[in-house]
Amino acid sequence: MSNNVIVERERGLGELERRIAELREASAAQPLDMSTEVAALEGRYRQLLAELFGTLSPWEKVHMARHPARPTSLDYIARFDRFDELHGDRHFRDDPSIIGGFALLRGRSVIVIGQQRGRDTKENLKRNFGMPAPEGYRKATRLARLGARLGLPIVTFVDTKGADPGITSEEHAQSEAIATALVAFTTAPVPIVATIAGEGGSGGALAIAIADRVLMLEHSTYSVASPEGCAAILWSDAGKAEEAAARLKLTADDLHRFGIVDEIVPEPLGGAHRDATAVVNATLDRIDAALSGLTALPAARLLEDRYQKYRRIGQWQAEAQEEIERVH
Amino acid sequence: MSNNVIVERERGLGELERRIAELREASAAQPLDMSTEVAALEGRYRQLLAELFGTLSPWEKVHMARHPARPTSLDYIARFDRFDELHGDRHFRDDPSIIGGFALLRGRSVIVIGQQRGRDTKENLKRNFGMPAPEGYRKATRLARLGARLGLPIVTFVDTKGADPGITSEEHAQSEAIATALVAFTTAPVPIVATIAGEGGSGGALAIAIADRVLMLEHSTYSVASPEGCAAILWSDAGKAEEAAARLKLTADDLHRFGIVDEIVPEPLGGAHRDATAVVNATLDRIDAALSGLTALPAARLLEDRYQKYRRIGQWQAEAQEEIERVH
Amino acid sequence: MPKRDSSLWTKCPKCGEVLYRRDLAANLDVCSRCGHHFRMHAYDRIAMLADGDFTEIGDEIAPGDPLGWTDKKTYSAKLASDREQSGLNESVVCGFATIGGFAVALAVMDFHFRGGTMGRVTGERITLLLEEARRRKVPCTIFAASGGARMEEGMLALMQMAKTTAAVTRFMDDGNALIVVLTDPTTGGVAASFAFQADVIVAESRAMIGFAGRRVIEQTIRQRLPDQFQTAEFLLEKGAIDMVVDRHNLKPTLIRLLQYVCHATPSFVTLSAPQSGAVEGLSKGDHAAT
Amino acid sequence: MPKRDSSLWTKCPKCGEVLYRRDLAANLDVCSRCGHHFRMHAYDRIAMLADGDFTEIGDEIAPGDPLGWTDKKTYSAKLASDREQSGLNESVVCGFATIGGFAVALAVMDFHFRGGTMGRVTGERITLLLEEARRRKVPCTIFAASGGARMEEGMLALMQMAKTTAAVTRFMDDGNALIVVLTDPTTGGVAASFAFQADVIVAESRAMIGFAGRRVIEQTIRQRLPDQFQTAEFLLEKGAIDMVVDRHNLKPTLIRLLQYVCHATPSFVTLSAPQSGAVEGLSKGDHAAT
Ligand SMILES: [Zn+2]
Ligand SMILES: [Zn+2]
Repeated sequence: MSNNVIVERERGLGELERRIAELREASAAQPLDMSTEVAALEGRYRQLLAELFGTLSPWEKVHMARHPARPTSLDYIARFDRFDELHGDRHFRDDPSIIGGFALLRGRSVIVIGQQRGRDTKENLKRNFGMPAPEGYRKATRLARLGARLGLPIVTFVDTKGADPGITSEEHAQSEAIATALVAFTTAPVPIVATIAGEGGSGGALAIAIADRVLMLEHSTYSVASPEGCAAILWSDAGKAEEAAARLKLTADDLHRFGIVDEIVPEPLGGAHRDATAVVNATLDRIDAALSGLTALPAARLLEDRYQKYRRIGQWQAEAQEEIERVH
Repeated sequence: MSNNVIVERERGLGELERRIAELREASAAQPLDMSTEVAALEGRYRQLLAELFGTLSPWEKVHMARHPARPTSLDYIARFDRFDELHGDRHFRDDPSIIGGFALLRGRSVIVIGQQRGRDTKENLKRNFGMPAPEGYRKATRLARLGARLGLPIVTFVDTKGADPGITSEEHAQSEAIATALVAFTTAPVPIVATIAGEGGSGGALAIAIADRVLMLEHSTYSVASPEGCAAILWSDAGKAEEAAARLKLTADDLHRFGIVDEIVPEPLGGAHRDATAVVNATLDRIDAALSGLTALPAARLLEDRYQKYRRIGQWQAEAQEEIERVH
Repeated sequence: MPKRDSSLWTKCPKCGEVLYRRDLAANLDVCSRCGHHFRMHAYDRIAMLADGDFTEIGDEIAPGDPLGWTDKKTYSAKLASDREQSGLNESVVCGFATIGGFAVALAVMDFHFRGGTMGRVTGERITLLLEEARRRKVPCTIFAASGGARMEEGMLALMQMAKTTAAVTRFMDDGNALIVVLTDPTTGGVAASFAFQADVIVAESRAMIGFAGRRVIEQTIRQRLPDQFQTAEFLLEKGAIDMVVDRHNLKPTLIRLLQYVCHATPSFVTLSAPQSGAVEGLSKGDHAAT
Repeated sequence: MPKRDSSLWTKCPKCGEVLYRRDLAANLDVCSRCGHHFRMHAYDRIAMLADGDFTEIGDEIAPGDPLGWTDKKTYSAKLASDREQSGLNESVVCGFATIGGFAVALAVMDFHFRGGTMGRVTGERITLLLEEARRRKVPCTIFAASGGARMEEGMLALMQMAKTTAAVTRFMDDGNALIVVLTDPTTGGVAASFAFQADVIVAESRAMIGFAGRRVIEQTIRQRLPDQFQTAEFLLEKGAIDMVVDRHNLKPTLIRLLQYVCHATPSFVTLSAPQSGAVEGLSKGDHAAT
């Protein structure tokens, strides 16, 4: 049994899919017309799909964002025209939980950086479940500075539970690594487009998500802390994660309303992994469109706009305050 | 027996010093006038001093530069008006073989950085015999950038056999650490004055010695490789170090002639440690004077002059070539 | 001044010594027996540091409830209770003062308000301070103390890392100096933003400093961490911070650092600051009287 | 072209295979049995890389004998003998070429001349190349191969680290790209200057790369180092370099990197470069024909 509620639901659907496929096959092989039965099953299937995934609660989105089949950063990067990975922090280690390098996107040279979780257990061990160590953030910083130096736009994909909370990471100054990455992304005089592709967990996510334009997949989450972490911190009870998920306002809609996310990329019913190619391509189209707009701006304007964008978030103004409160 | 030829010679002198002191004491305690004997011994002492140290061969200077009592970076820094040490590379470790921080020199705020060997065995173990690891160079880079950012002049003291040649240092990218330090010192838009205080060993010394003005103590050495290393590399025989020392042109005079050193700080007969206070103060006076001249220049001029200074060294020009060869 | 626990006696959490509150305050909230540094209240800290007046800014900005948060209590009720107990209306106090004669922008976080967590208003006040310090061309000193970003403000709290970073970079790009003092505890989103973006990072003795909290790490690795882990002294050894300073030496140290970054010549110091001699001779308790 | 050892056969130092020289050259000096990368001669390397013409600069500058060095032989005699055997008059060949249609400044070091050590002229040529590349606003690619700074030129050799660093920083500050390829071996003063100052650091498979030489480290620690230590693959794992590339993939990789740093749009590539398709389809031996 999976502990992912979405995967659990898909189990029954998979059974139905198999039955439809069998019936179709049987129908093709036999003279008997079974199209009515097939149609009925298909109708039932669509109905179930809508019931199961038509509306997702924040907690369900948390699980959707963590779905093992959800497109990862490398799945996006694979659909760039080309990618040449650059490795290492130049000091200590190459952290596989952050990947990055040069890429061509719709013919445009860019620096691409993404958090990378594993797509199976073995890869997850290698990639530390997508939780970067300081060396990963230092690699990201180095690559962001490379883009800044050479005038290449920066494209990032966020998909992490958070920064690695291990002993070595603390010993290697995780705080400093993230703080310095924030500076690198804040000051790079080139267009930056970030996409919250999966789970956007805390400062470890934000470290590569400061951008001129932030896209977010419809069922991704982006949160000040994981729901489990939030529940543990506030109520000393990680079991209350579902309640925390509901309170944290971690969905794309919430964050779009707060002005933290600029654009929501729709997903098919049942999540991005049900039509990964289409979702990935649509996302890349939107990244490309955003870059086209941003590259038209002079660097000074870009930096000023970026400053004001982050300056505004949570800024205290009577009107803004009222407006935010009106929402509730 | 010390393996330092200068220390060996001083042993006999020390004996003589003790005898003179005893005789003086005896003379004071007794009615007998022994001033003639004292004067004779003192004459002999001065004569010996001149014989032993009047002219030093390159090999003797190598040993003088390594003399355990020779003033170290901290001995210079102790005579600044004030020093507040700053620690660490912000990533991994605080390397005690490079020390640095804020200091006031003759009332001027500066960043000071120096290689620090131990003054006894215990301290030498802690300070890795003054051979910096990558973390040491990264600390130096960070401090040089701090000076650059805040507009504080940079004062450095060179005293190292060379960069640490250990496994961990290679694993932590010693080459990158030195290469990046070179960039930091080359580009800092503030006055830099470097002093070759003891042994200036190879790239590990140069890493903190790119400067607008380079001072060198009369009996310090500054070399492309240690004489032992040079002999081992060229002749697979470290025993030929003395010969290598003679060939390498590693003395202050040689380097002044080549334009690598701008100014030679004289030492008393027998070496800096025989009157450390005076030598240190004289050095600080010269550093102060150099800074006074350099701080008058606008940053662009400073950087252009620095560029041309290093651009010229070893530049191929018929005249320069001839001139250099005429020397021999 | 804030209304606070007014009992006469308090117990040192480290050594168990029962301390007379007035003595403790006179000793800068340091246990006279074991040297334990109590977590200071922001205004006590300011009194200890500032030469005289402190001009607060941003104090009129108070936190709302952007997420409409309720658990056992509403967020508004939690804020009200923290206000009551700490005398503060947010986790940071910002303003301008002189320290040793040097004009500085000063931000002091306070663990007694929501565990020093960073909410929208925390970030906003620090940003306003940095913007004003940039206009005035004065150095900025921030005393960090924080459990991280504040849960009850969700992503709006997390984004304060981005906002303060933006303000820090503009401030520093103009050549202004940022000195941060890490106090117990400094973790999470505060550690991973302005705290580790400073020119000089000082830590108060024995302060706990890290990105992940101790409990989180212990749960992850399923073993107990050594006591020394994540202390200021540990970080110094690991090269993460510039120096560890005992609270009694903090003001003199800060003044010396300000002298360096302000390029103060001795004449300037003699003319306008309370002199290096006075600074170095400063004895315990002197500050508390300020 | 240089006069060199003209025997028909050579033995692979790694696997012992006896190789026919012409086959070896056609295979880019890579052993067909074990994949051992022989140390290439500079002009062979250039022929492998350049689309066509290579315009050399700085070749008129030849090393003198600034220190008047003599040991078993005079330095001048050593230089003459190296000239004879390598066909080069210094350890680096510099010039301009196009690679995949991209105009680049190209410096290739050669271990066969004084062990690739950096003397005054080595530094001077690289500096001239960077200065001219900066004027032309073209990227620079340096193939490093070096035993470090050259003993026989003493401190004048060491100062080439400073000189080339100055040239690199000016070149890069203008936004020009520096791509360095580390080949076997890259150590000492070359590793610790321009080699590790590049935007992109590529290493050829199995190349030995380090600051200190293997022997020096073994003498210091008094134990044998593992074979893997200081190899390109080891450095990749340690995060020091960007990628390890087999010699046969080097030209296509370089072209791709040049496309990125030149912001080449597909139309540009189609118009003026020998197309990405051709590049990726490039087969072994194609280069040797250049
Ligand atoms: Zn106590
Ligand atoms: Zn072979």
